[in-house]
Amino acid sequence: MAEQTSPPTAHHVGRAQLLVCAGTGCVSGRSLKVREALLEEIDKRGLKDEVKIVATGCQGFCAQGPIMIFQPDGIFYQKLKPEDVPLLVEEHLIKGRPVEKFMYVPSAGEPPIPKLSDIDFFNKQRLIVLRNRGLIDPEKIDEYIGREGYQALAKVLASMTPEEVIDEMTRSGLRGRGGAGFPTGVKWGFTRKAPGDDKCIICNADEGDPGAFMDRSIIESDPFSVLEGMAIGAYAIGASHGYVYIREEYPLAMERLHIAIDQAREYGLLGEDIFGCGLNFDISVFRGAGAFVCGEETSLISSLEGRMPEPRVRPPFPAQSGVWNMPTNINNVETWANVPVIMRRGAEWFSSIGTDTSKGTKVFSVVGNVNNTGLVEVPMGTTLREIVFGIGGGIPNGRKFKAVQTGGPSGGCIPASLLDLTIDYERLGEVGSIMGSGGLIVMDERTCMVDVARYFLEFLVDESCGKCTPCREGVAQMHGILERICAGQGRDDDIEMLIELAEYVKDSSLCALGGTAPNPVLSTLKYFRDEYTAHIADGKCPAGVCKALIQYSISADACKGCTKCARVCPVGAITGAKKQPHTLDRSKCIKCGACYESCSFDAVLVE
Amino acid sequence: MQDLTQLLRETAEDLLKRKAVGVVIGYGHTGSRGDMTAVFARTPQQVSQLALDGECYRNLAVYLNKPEVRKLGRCAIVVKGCDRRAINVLIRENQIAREDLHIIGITCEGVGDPKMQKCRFCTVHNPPDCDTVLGDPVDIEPEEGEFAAVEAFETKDIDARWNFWKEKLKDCIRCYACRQVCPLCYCKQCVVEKNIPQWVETSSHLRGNVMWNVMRAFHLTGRCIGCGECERVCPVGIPLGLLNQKLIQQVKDKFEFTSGMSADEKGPFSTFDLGLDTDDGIL
Amino acid sequence: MPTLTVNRQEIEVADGATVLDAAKACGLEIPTLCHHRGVPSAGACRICVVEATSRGRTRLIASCAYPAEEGLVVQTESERIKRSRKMTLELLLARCPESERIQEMARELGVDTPRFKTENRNQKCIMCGLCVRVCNQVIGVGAVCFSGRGQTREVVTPYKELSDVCIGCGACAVVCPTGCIDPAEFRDKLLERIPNEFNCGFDSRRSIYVPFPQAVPNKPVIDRENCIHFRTGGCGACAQICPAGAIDYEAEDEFTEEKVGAIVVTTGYQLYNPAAYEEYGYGRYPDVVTSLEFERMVSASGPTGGNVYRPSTFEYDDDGKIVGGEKPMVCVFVKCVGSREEVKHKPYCSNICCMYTAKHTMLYEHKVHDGQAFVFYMDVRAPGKNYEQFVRRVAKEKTATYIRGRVAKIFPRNGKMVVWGADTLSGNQVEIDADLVVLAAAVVPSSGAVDLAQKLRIGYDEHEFFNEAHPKLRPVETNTAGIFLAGACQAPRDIPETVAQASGAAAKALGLVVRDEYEREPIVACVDENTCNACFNCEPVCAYGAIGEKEIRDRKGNLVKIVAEVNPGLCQGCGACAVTCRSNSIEVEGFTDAELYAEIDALVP
Amino acid sequence: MEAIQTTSTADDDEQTTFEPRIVAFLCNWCSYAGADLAGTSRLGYPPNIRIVKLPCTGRVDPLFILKAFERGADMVLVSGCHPGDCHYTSGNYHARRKLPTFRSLLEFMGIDPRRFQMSWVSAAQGGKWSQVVADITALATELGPFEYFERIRDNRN
Repeated sequence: MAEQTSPPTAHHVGRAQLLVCAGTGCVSGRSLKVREALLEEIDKRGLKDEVKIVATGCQGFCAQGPIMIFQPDGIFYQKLKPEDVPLLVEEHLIKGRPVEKFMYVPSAGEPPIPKLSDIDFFNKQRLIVLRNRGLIDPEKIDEYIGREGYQALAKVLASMTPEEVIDEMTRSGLRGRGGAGFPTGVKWGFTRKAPGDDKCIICNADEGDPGAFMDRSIIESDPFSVLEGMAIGAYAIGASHGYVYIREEYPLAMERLHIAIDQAREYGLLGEDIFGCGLNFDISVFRGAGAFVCGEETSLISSLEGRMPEPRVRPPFPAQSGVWNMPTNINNVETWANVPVIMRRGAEWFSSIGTDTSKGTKVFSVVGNVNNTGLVEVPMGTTLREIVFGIGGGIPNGRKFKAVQTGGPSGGCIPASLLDLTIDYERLGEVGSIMGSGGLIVMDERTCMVDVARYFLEFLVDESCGKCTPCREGVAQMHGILERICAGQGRDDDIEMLIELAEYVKDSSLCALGGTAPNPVLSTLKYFRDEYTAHIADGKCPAGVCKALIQYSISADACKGCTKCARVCPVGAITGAKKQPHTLDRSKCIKCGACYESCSFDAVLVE
Repeated sequence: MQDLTQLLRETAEDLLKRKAVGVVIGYGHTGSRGDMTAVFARTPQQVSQLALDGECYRNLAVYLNKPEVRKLGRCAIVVKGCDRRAINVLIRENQIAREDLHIIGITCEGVGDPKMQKCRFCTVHNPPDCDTVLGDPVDIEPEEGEFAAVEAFETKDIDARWNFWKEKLKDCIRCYACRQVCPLCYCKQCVVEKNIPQWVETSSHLRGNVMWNVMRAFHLTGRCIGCGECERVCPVGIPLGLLNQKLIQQVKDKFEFTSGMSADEKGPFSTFDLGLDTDDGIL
Repeated sequence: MPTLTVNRQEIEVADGATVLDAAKACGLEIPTLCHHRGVPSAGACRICVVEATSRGRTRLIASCAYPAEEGLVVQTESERIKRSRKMTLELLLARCPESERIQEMARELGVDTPRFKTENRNQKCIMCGLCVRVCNQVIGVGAVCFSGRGQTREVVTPYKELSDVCIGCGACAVVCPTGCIDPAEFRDKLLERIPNEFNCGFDSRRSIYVPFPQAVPNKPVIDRENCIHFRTGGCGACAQICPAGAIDYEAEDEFTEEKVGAIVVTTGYQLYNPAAYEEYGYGRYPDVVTSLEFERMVSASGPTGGNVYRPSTFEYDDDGKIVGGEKPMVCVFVKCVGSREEVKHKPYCSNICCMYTAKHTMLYEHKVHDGQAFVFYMDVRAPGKNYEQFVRRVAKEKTATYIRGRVAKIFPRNGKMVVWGADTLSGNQVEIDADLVVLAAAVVPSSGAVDLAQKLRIGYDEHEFFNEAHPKLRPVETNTAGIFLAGACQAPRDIPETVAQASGAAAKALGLVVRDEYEREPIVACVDENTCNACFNCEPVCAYGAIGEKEIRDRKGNLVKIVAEVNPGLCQGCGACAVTCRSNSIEVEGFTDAELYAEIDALVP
Repeated sequence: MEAIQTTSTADDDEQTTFEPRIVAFLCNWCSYAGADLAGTSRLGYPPNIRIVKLPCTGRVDPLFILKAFERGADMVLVSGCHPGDCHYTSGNYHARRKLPTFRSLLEFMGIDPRRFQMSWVSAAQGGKWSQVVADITALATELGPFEYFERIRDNRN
């Protein structure tokens, strides 16, 4: 657990290093402005040679961005603004007194925790894929090499045969992090055995799930580990060319990838005769066509070939005939990032982590109604409770935990009752969800499960490629039914029809998108059937989300007349004098819920 | 002519010493009146007879075809530009093989004092494709048109021409010197010597002479390289070169052919070209 | 050759076969929609799902696309499959209520009204993608494709206009399972009609066709110009359908060289193009036809199946075949069109027109009972055996009215072809409103006759008919030994004369080749070895390559000299070598210098 | 020598008008057959033409032409197949190169080139043959006797 927090003292530069997070989340919070302010301030104060400022990749704690870590003390500063920089430099750098004002406060009333290693969000995680996050500058290969980068590739090329590499991967028990969980070693074996002399490997960075950003952060903070992993894979499989299929919507990650590739080529770690050991392997970046279906292997291949992304019947599997009929091995970003560590530390060490069937760690992007939104890497077998409450810091605004949705549109919802479920491929499958790429959406009591199912189906109706009847027509019909339910026109045979359609789509669809599309509906029906019957029979939405079924009102005695809600209401439906109980005109009310959110006296009622 | 005599003798001596050739055919002042004649140096000692100067008129190629020279085996021969072209025609007509010759080319500014007419429009001052070349390359522009004489003659009208030739051909004594000196007249039995049937009357009256001179000139069409020896040796001074030049002009204009330029060219009368040939003057 | 079990029945199938093929091999029927034998399968509509168990897992797979793997266990009938197919059909019915095919298939599986809200779109397209796949992967043109995805996915041509790469082959209309592509959409692009040459372009043919019923060999040929495979590299439907696998696209024409003893030239004739008579309007008006076109119409195997119609009223079916037309009630036959006309056309009489025009009037009367025929003639020439009696019968049975006179002009006027001509017997003008005009055009040699003549070195006259050696004494031979003539290529003649001449030519040719020795003219060149200078000027001049080298050796065998030598078998005695030899060492027997000298001497005393 | 210019020599026919003697070398396959056709078609042509049959115009040697002039011919005609029609493929191609060159040599020596005529007449051109003969006979009459050699015959020069 310790190795990731204190940086190796070997190349200690100056007396202090300020590691400013330059992940997309923090950058949108103007972290680069903070960095510029720091540079200015330090220049002004003449501390230029004493203090080094490093822009790092995503630190993982996105909720608290922009983040800066003050080394060597390991102090964690959060929510910094450019204006705070002078005070911070003055206090901490000059006078040597950490500034409590910018420290992390677990929850109201508790004392701030200065050291990063003491914050639960960090010390409960086990970083393998994210080992270099926040510690190296993603645009400098030397810093990656400084942290034992490319030693695995050197070891592999110098002393191991491709068969040994594949054997090592198989023994490590690493399984595909894209969601299906197919054993990586076995997959490499298939591609290697497939006839054909020129083969290729692909890094699937399409990451179409809404709310998932693990792959983006991995590439943004440590692109080199992916390249090294792919080089090792190429050597093992005998591939001469590699593609990174990356989403058009990840410009920063794409830029960092290109920089990493150029530097790797410069250092002879990519391209002709890598390490002088005769391995010719080069990587080109392919910008994704922006469709969720491109995450599916054969659609990705069609898109790579410049054709319309739609899945192909298997077999033949990509391992036999993929891109332009070359044997192709496709793995997720996280899978490739694991490879160098496995090769360096060996299969025994890796298989010691995680459960008996799912080895190693999994990166989750914890979002939704949770305090510590961010990137979490935990060993397989960690319980949901640990992630949501241990690391996630529980539910904000004192609300009650209701469910967690894993696996994105192909996954399912897991109710509070299963909070102690240990995370691995089989357990999640049993409860009707899937591991998926790692999106983990925490939902509190104010989330309507029927609406969640409707949302995911709406997403799938847009994203279905439309090639096969079950997915194109079945999902659309299911979505039609759910729309009716949420609009209050549910019929009593709807649930039975939903189940029949769901089974049919799951059973007959051509590809995984269709095969897993009904999971959100099936899992919500399985655990929250009462909410469905509430919507259909009573025409009520217990969580107060479905607009057609709820009514807003203001309770006269609770209302203190602070006029906050009146000011917030977009359509002016709330009237009342100061200090007097306010009234809500339901004919005007568009049920946006702004008054409910703003009222701090719970005077706004939703039935 | 630059003084190449010494250079020639050394080359000849070297060739004979090495037994590369059986004989060196060159020029030398060994004529009875001291004039320039052909020299056949077979031993290194005889090399001293060789000499080169402005009087090297003869075309030594005529000796290549003689059986006596053939018996001496491979031979070296001193050639001017015009003689070199004659050798090309002989090779093309399978009379000699290029490998049996060691060609010593001499760059020539023109022979004879005043310069012979052929040298005034010569374009081969530097003989091509020789085994050894003596003298630095010569660059002299032709002084007059190749067919100046022909065009001058053709200004006469038809009767004037006949009268000119009648007078000239009347003198022909049928000594056949022109045939003996021409390297390309190597036929074992010339058409003149056939008497069954006697196409060409042997007596030297006008009729016989016309037939002989016309057929001699016509049999050289597309072969004669204009070395001018026939005209030089004619005892009665008939302008045979004029006839030859007329035919060279016809072959050049109508068939775009110049004789002796390469050893594998095809003569104008043994080929045809549907693009070039026309039906002018045919009803 | 994988073996698998289908419904507990072991079956071995060829490599590359699918589960559907295996099922069909077992005689099991599996419904399909987006599958077609000639198109790569996509497994899109999912109607053909069956249960397949491999590596311990049973799941529904699309039998049309799933390859038959070794040891696969397939079940084509089960409750699960039935449920899936019913739901698929119910969903498709909800999408395309009007499609008869889907309604029919749904009824078979017991689905009549869909439980789902019917989409308001009433089109029949079930998005099976067959049309897109056939156009892109089979025909190789790519005129139609998918655009959009999910519910907004549709089959379109670029900008929804008629694509300009579409070659109108109609393959998409053929493969569409629900028939929602109407060929009318690309009517004007309908594969440009390939005129059937043998039927004078009246009807059309495909690009793989048997040229004409009595063709020898009676086998189809591929017209590379129009065949889609050679135009776009796609299609290949004929190769797939041909049971004998006889179609090889890579086959090239080969030139085979034969050493033959004799050649009989029988290149026949063609009709003179009457368009040269501007005033008759042939080529401008469809109802003015040549006698050959009329002959094709009356022929039972012809384009109109023997019926005589006015070409301007032909009715075609989609395949370009003629299915109907208006019968011509008045038909005018015009003889000597191009024959017996020195000034502009052919001065000779074409020999056969009088007889076949008489035959045509009888045929016309037989095909159009109450029709009326007129014949414009200069003379009726019926010289053959029973010919005159035949023509007399025409007059007796009044199948046609013979008008002695030439036709001046033919032009259309309100739907009829007006024929202006003269009647020299009565001396007045004649005007006939005809429905059909048949021109008895002159007989001319087939095109390319001159090239052939020059290649074979045989003579031809100014009308390009080949020259016989002698009109009276050697009519079937040519001046060139070993080459014989027969039929209309030598002069216009009818079938009896042609057959007689052909028998003669055959006999002559046989006479030549059966004997092992062969007499020939003694005119051969020979070389005087004493005077030959071996300059070989003669060798390039000889057109027959008859001159070679000969080595003269003395008794001890060493080489004395090389001289020229003439091969008497090849030498034709032209004498060109004798002239180029300056020393006259080569002479031609029969035209030696001595003989010619004597002739010249004698001629001018 | 001028004295005998007007009278023709003894062995000519006796009328005063000059009858040219024309020697014609005809190729056996085309011009000879053409001449034969002219005859079978009853087309007349002047009798001055005296025909020597040769297998091909390729066989015509300049020796024949000069010998004909020597013997007293006033004009020589060489006629054969049209180029491309030659029975021996290329005979007339060689003739078409050799004979016009020979004619330019004669012209150079002062012999009127019109005295040596060439023509292509095919086996079917009976009409053309008679026309050609008529034309060259008229020309020969106009050119008058060819005395160059005649003068030599009696060796008085």
